[in-house]
Amino acid sequence: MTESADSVELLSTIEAVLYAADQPVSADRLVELVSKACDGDGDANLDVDTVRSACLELEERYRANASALQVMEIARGYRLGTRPHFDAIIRLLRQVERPTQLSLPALETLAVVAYRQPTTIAEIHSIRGKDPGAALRRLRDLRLVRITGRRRAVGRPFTYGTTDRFLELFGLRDLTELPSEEEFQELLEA
Amino acid sequence: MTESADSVELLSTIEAVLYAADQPVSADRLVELVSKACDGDGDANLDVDTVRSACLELEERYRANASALQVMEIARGYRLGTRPHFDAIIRLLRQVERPTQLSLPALETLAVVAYRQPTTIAEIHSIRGKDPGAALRRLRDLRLVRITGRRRAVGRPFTYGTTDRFLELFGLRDLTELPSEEEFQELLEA
Amino acid sequence: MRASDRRDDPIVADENSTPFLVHTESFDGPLDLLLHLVRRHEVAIEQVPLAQITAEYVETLELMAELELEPAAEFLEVAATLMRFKARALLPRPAVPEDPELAAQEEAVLLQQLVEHQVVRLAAQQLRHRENQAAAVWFRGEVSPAGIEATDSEIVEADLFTLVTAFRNVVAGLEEPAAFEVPREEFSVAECSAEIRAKLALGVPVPFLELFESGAPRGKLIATFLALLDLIRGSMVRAFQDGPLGTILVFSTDADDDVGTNETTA
Repeated sequence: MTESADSVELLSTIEAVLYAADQPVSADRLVELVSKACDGDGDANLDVDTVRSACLELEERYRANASALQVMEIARGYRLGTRPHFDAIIRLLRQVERPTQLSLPALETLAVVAYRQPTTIAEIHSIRGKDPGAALRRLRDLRLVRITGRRRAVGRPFTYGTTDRFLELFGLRDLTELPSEEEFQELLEA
Repeated sequence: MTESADSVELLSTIEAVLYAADQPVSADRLVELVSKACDGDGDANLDVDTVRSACLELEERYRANASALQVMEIARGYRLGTRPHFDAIIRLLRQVERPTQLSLPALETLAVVAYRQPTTIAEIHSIRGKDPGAALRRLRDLRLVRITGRRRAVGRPFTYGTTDRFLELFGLRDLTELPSEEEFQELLEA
Repeated sequence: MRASDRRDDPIVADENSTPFLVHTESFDGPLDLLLHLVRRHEVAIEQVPLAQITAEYVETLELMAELELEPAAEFLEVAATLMRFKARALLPRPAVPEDPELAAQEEAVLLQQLVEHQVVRLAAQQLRHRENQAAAVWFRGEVSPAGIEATDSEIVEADLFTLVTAFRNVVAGLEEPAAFEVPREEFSVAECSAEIRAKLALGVPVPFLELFESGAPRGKLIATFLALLDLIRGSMVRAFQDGPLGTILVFSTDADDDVGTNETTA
């Protein structure tokens, strides 16, 4: 392999790592990873300086291409990110992204809330047979479920119900349009 | 702004969106986002075709640079990902083993659903020669298969189809990318 | 099925001495078994020697019952259908006169099912290929890849019946009565499971036959086989076959090394 082909390969290998990483990656770690991955063939004596200049070169390439991406040095490591110029459109994107699909436990918890509302955590727990805490939190984050009040009972527990967004998301005009509980159950079990 | 500067800007704007998105973004949505973000200045009459060719051009640029990134068409949208070549080093970085594959029976059941959708349990049963209940449950847990409706037949059985996650997991743009059943028949007769 | 009245078989899974059952629902169905038998004859589906296939089919079911693999009801239905075909073929005039058209139809339906099943298997292979390709692609900040392990396309995953048939050859070599006797000694499936995992721990694929200690009592062999099936069912171990009649290789999914992958780490 020619040196330039090697150096192109090093650049894209670093690019792959920075793209896939979810935190800054130090130059040391990059050396370690690339050496391990090449394992024998390729540059055995890869050093920190080579990696550092490769990161700079990658950033140079992005800049030359007017790419939206940039290599940043943060917290003693390298990180891939978008240039500030594109903040606005990314914020727009976040607003319109469709909600991620609900997991089965969340969906089942939602079913219980939909049919039993207003209902309490204890009730959901006893119907589902497990702590609905995590699922409920997620449903509240997604604004599908909300606190509707308090039960007049020992401990005055919160009661939960579904939101308008729930109706919208499931294409229902109102709660009377929910399929019968048996149908829903079947839907979940089928 | 010159036209070429405009087109470079479009490319990197799309790049920013695809980088930031955590799911495939359709051409329609890209048009909507870019139009909204530019709002007044820039190309008011951006159309789907322009966006599509910009995505191709972006992929072209990545390829020309021997970048680790690629623009893929998945689940009726565009998505940024790494090239398979870099799988090994990313695994090293992430310290993950290769995930387990779907079991063969689950995969076969998935194939039946993919080709026959919308299909019912009874149909799958008769094609597979065995009760698909367990496999279907697993496929639904994995959100690869979902209930799509009901058949107008005795007992009004539920019908099943594949999800977008199915397309994503198998890197398919849409269902037409699956080889046709005729092709398989030919293969068998050959 | 016989399996149900053999609950006190001394093959044990744990200290509680509960019988060890491998649930076949996560394995294959009767059409897989038929296809497996057809392929062994290396003929087109339409030219299947029905009488022979029927005998082999029933034999395999018996073997499964002996192994407590509890073949599902569907297996017995297909067996009954096959027996009817066979009876028809043997008797020029059936004792109970039946509509010949109906009989031919029934046979055509089964053959059609088999052909269709073959198509499904091809489609599944195609999906597997896709799955492998897609698994090597990473998205930003992804914790673990969406997909799946890469395996060489030349190698096919061994199905339940390939394993059962291979196992039959293991016990056929024993100079003991042909029937599967209930062994006197107690063999723990859990122990056999640990032994298999130890053999596979190096990450090197091990030929199926080498998992079975030569000269071991039948009960030990059966327990080893059941342990292997359970490991496969739990996705801890995978078995591959080099072509339809090729060697079966077993390897651990924990180990990094993979059968037949020639991927170079760039």
